[in-house]
Amino acid sequence: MEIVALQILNSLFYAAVLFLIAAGLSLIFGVMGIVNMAHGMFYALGAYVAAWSVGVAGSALAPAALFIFLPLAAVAVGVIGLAIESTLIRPFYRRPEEYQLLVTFGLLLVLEDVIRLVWGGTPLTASALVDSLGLVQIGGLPYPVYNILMIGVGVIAAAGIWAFVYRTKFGVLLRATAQDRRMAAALGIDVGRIYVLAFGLGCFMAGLAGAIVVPTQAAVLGMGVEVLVIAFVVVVIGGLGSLEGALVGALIVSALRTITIQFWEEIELAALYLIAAIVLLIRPTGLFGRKT
Amino acid sequence: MSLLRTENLKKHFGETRAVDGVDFTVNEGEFLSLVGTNGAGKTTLVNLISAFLSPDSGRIFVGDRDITHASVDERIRAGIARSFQLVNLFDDLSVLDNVALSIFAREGKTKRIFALAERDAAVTREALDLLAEFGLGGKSGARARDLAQGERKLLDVAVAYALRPKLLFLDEPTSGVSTRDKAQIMDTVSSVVRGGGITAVVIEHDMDVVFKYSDRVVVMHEGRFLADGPPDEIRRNSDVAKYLLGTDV
Amino acid sequence: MDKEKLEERRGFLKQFGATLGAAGLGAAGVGSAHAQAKPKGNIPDRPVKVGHITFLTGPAELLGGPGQRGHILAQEEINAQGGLLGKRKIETIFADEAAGTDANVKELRRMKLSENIGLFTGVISSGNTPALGPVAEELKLLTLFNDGCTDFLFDKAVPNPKYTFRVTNIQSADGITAAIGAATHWPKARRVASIQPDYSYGRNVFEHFVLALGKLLPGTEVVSESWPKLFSTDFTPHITKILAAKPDVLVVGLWGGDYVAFYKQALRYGLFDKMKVATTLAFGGSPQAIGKDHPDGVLAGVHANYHFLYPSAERWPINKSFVERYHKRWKEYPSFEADGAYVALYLYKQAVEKANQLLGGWPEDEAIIAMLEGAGINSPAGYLYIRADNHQGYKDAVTGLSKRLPGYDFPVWDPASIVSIPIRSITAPPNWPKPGQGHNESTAAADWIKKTWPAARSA
Amino acid sequence: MSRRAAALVAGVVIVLALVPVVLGTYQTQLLTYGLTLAIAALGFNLLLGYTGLLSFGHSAFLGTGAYTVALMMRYLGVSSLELFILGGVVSSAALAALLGVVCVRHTRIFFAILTLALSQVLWTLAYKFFWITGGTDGLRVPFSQLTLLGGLINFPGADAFARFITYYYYYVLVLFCVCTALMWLIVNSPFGKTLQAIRDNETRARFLGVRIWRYRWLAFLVSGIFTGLAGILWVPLNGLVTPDVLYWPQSGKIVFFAVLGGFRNFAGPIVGAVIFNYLEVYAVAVTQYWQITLGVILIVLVTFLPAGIVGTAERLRARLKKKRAEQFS
Repeated sequence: MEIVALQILNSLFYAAVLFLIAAGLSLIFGVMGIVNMAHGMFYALGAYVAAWSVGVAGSALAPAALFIFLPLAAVAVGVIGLAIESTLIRPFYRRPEEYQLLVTFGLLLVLEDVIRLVWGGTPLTASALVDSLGLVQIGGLPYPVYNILMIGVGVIAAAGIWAFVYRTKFGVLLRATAQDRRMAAALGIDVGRIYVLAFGLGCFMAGLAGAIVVPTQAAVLGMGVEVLVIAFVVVVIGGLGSLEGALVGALIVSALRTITIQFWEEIELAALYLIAAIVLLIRPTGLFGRKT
Repeated sequence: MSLLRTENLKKHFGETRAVDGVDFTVNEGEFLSLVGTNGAGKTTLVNLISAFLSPDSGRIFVGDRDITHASVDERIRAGIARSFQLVNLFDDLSVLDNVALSIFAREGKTKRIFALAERDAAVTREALDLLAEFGLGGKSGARARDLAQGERKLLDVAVAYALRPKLLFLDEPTSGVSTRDKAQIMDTVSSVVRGGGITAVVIEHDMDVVFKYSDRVVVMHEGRFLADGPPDEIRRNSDVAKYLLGTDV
Repeated sequence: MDKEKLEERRGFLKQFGATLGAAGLGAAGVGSAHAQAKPKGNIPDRPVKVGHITFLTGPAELLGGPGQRGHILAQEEINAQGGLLGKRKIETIFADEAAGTDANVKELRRMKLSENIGLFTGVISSGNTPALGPVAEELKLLTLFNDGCTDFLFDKAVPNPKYTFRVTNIQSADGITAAIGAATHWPKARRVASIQPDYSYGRNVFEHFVLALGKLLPGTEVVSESWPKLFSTDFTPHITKILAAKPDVLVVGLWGGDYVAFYKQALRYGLFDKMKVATTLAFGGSPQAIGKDHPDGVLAGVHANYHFLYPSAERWPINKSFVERYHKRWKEYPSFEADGAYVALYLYKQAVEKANQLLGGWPEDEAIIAMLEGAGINSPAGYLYIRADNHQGYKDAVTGLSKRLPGYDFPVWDPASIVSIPIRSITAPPNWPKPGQGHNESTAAADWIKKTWPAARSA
Repeated sequence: MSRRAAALVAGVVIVLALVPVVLGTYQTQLLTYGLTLAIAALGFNLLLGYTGLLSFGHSAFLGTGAYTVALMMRYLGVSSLELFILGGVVSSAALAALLGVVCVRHTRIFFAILTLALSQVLWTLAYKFFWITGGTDGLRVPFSQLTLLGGLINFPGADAFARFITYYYYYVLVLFCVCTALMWLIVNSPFGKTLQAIRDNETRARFLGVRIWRYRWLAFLVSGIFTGLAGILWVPLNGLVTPDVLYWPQSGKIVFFAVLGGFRNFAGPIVGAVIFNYLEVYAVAVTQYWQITLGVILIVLVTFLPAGIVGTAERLRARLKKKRAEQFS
């Protein structure tokens, strides 16, 4: 029984991470119509920056104080995103999709090596954060408080993004631009500004995902490529460009993964891709995607 | 006898009744103009007949065959072709290929995969002749996107015409071109179409053009037929004057 | 651990001629600048080009980096002595194994056909040696793999090697060594759970561990299997699944970043308190990759090859001086990959010198190969010998229990717990039928164990 | 085809035919890789360049061709390359026909992601069903067990590799020429023109009575067969097939070919594939930072040379012509 509880928590934690990544991916696609192949690398960057800064400051600061580095890492990644959008991505908005896909694919290759140049091959960890919060007993089994906290963060993030997109003035502009670029421009919206902010926000979310994951796992080379295809599966199921979709997709994928691991491991990966393919077949725009 | 007939054809977009119970008849061999203010429902009517849209209710007949639910290609085989108001060409293909494609499609040759298109002498000749008729003979090698607006308009018509339909719908063949080009385009189109013995329905705004070229004029207003008759009769029709020409009698 | 338990376990190990907490015998060996016999004949002084493909990028850089550094150390030492036979300096071309099997094959051909290398070394992935071995043979390129240890290489891919050799113990030794270690320290274990990276290495470990343990301990059963994808970092669902199965012992074939992520998560889920854990590669990556939070009492494998603290300094000075030189050069402790790459080059040097003593001048490849077949060398890891029949290197397999000792900011082996097994006791003897020759086991070793090991008498 | 173009082609073929004589084994085998990849690029570009569909799952066909060969060798003891080609073409055609039905109902990014997802299903199968596919160990396809021209040519003995490469190069070269000619015919056939029409203007094509998705499906099929053939010819060179060949970055490489050479251009992908092959080999050889190298090249390419190498070259030529014309007039 307690095992079930644990598995549910596991899959919720994983879902929270997936949601942050996929929502960023979806936001960028929804607003600028770009499928960002390099999105996974921003997740990896978040993990590395967080682990590295925690490692550096670890001795100086109290564990509790180290938590500040998680949001800071995410912000740093967001800023990197802003820089990349305004230099590399911007020229591609009016270009065909294949070019947008390829420039981000190139970016993926570059960032993978950049991370290695900066941090080398040895995995970075930040487990101090998890330890500082200790464990709770769930039916006699220990479970890290940190994970539960981060599930909470995921929920808050989801709510925050929702409120941001549907309740703020900027959100209105964002959706207007997503609906119709030309119309938005005609209405005097500074589309360029919207784009750069959307991209930055997307990267921030991916970075946050990496930052909250790294204390429970480790920052390793290749983690960005690893997560990308899964994030694709999530947004495909949920619907490209839809935040609700990213949420539901993340929950479905993480649950599916946990269940297959528990009961029928051989099909874990195949199941994910098949589900994605099937959804695309029945609803090409995903469960929540709007018609394009 | 009637070539095309619609019965009580309806298409509503929410509140707007684009086509609201139209009984439309086109007779063999006539050059018919469909006129009306913007939003009168002209283009919607053509879209319904050409299967670009499907009607809410009503029926469409070619001869005595019901084609209300027929697919696009079925209607084309039934002899209905159309051009588009906003020019709709294969921009990266040559002018010749644009027309040749219609001919290949007409003759069911588009599935030929192991034969050079340009080696099909019959098709090429027909295409070149056609372009000559439309006064595009000199441009056959150019890419469609490199043509002038007037030429593009003509090519758009030519592509539809090359299907050799029984009934050809031309959606504003002269929109967006200079008055001089208008005359030239309409001269060409009407002479070719009449010469080919093809029935044509032209959507047109410019009443001078309409009165000059048509055998029959149908006036639409708010999704219904307001008037239907030969040009002189329409010219005298006061409603038409009121709604269309905006001049009170 | 208390005296009589220790004795009991030593007794158990006798059947393998294996030892607990001690081994090794002094000898001169690699790296030590002992007097060389003067080279005979005239030696050209142009350099010898050597190719080395290993993981320089990606998650496996954790293994490849030390390998590259071990190679460079040996190269620098040999060149400092004037080069091979005192005349020929070693020039190495490195390439990244992470470029993929296809690219590695192309690169190996380039190294030989375009750069004209005289020796090829390196290669870590057990997916790549079966691809590169045959290529080396077809190129007639003398090759000393330092890992890529799958049995598949000499069992199937290159059944009759001429040019290809390998200096590390074969893969099947990993699972068997872990099994013997587990049976030694936890004789009561019966319920077995497993978590392995989902590729050939993981499956090899699982198969041989279960097979061997079944022979060693009566009535063992597998109660849970987990196969996470290689290079994934979230193991929590697997860990929970394992907890649910309530095993006595868990066998872990994860390595590098995967293992780091795994043990940190397992720690928080209290996994280490609920079962014994036997790993094949916990200390196999770079030793310092494992943090202070790693629990004691885990059977920490080193790919059945080498850990820098064993053989111990007093018993085996060769190792002591190697570790010192390596640490001085790279500010880190050597891994088994470092040892493998380092020894490969010295093995070549030794063969070249022997051949030169016999024939004079710079020896033909055939002569060097003849000297390599059956060759033995005192390596940091102990005595290493190359079997003539399959060109496979053999050295005592070793493992031990993790312990946090003063002097290191990462866990090492509890000296008293180290199990050292003569490799001949856990691998099929020369000319044992290979898979497909009268049996269809996945490896010769598996067939040999099934046919020759006595079944455990139920206690 | 103009006389000048014909002469150019003839020249290229002659030069290619001389390669083994002039350049020796290493360069020859490198170019053999290039030519096989070029066949894959040809197939891929029928979809991207001529039908306007970006597939991010063409590794599926490369892999199917390769694995068919390996499985036939392993389980049926086949050794004749002609039989491999037969089997491989059939299997990749079957796969393409199947995936085609699913994929061509969508376009643009959805098509790309759908092909990606489905190709990854294949990857997991090759990866997980190791008792059949050998998993990550893969399956061996040693050239020593290969025979060409129905057993007339085989490769025993000492200098087998050099001999193999020479013969195999000419074998591949012939097939490459056949494939190129065939593809040139296809893209200039009424069918090919129809594809381009669909690419340029789907709506109008429909109003010529063309049933769009049938043509897309057929294009998908042909494309898959070409890429499958490339996989068949590639595997004896590599000597081994592993799931890598099915993994999605492999598809990324194929897209790279087309963009490098220029996909709005018949010769573009061919040139792109050959050049990419050299690019990769030398990037891996000279630097451990090959990823960053390829990445930067790709970014620079799509940013500044969207028409690709061949496309840009042609534009320059056209501009020069124009200049000259102006001078003379």
